[in-house]
Amino acid sequence: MIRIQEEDFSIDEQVCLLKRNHCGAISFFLGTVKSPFDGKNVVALELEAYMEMAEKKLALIEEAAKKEFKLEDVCIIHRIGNLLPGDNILLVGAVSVSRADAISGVNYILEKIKKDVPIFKKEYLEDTIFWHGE
Amino acid sequence: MIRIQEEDFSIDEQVCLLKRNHCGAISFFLGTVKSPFDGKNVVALELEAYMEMAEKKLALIEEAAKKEFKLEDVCIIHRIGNLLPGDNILLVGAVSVSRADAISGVNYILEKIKKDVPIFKKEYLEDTIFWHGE
Amino acid sequence: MKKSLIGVNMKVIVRYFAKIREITGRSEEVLDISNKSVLGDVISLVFDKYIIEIEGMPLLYSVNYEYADTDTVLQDNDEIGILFPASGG
Amino acid sequence: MKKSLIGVNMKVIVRYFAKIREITGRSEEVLDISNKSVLGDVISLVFDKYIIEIEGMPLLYSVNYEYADTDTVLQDNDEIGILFPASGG
Repeated sequence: MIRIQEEDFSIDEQVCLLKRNHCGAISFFLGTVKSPFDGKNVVALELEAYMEMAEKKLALIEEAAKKEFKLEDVCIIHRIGNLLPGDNILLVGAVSVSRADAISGVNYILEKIKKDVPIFKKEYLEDTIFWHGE
Repeated sequence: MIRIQEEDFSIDEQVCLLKRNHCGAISFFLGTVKSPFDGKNVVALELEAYMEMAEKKLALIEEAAKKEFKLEDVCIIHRIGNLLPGDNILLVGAVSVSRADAISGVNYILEKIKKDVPIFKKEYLEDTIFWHGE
Repeated sequence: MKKSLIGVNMKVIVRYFAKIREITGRSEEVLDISNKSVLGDVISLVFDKYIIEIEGMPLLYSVNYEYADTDTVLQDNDEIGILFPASGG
Repeated sequence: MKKSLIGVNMKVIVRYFAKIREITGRSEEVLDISNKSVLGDVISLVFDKYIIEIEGMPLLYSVNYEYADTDTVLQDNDEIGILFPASGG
């Protein structure tokens, strides 16, 4: 399951969707808006996606992760829009019969998202504003 | 935060407790009751703890994990009592400034729990009943 | 090597993101280009049009939702993205 | 080496878990032992008392909430656990 959305999400709800009786292991990673950034207070974080490409890339990552590891299901939710410090940004979850696969699967997905998925962050710090990568 | 309890738990609640604005990364692992086990349907799983020793061991593991990795906070909830397939057994969460530390911290805690914490499982399968390790 | 754009006979859509969207003041536009164009031609066209200071900007490009090199040969109706490096997660 | 338990003058509490709790039919009991006893002596006493078939059972022991070897010297009021290997998580 892949979603790029403005709305927040509930992890408990995602757990319900991921759970499989024949699997004993669910691994999760939750990324949140961090403040301070480079020693400066964060006022807000703006996230922008190249939606069609990001969804395509996430689908490929999900497919590759399922092939690489024994994952029964995967959940990737990436928020866009204007967020505040502490807000949820990203949830990656994977369910597997094996703990090692679930954990490795989430790591793999996180690495790929960082590298491949066209989502861009604009940092509003107390005294400066910039895009990551600028 | 360490708890050994019969009651179920909400991951969203634990996320609220773990979140720190200066940390961007929360890693989680959720263990659930798996069925089938060794090819046989699981009717129930009974979990018994040597409570005082298990709590002491978990406290040591939490402390060691915080020393080994840069973890701002840790959450370990282990359920005991009678559980059904799909029920939550164990939640381990760690929050950190760094994604790698949060993930490694959770892995470390899981390994230590498996090895050191006196919690015992009795498997009620469709045609046989046994304690793990028996 | 910048090619001439004489002989316009196909269209591409160019989409702008992040800082580039702010500089161009638009999210997307349709450009008319020669049927012998490569991605680099369109990039040059855009940069000339908006006088974008690319110096030091680690831009990436996509064609039809795949990252692409500037020598990628374009087809009619291709969708081009001018992107910053991914910073999600 | 099994020592004599003659000269009873201290007490230990023994706690039983999992399969062992089911075999002994109790969660815990207080045993009177000699002040020269080691953990192995108490284990032997318990096994004799309940005729526990230890063959093949990978038992572990604890003294005061720490895993302990059978040659651990006991003190008055020590709490002993007879455990299965941890299977939590």
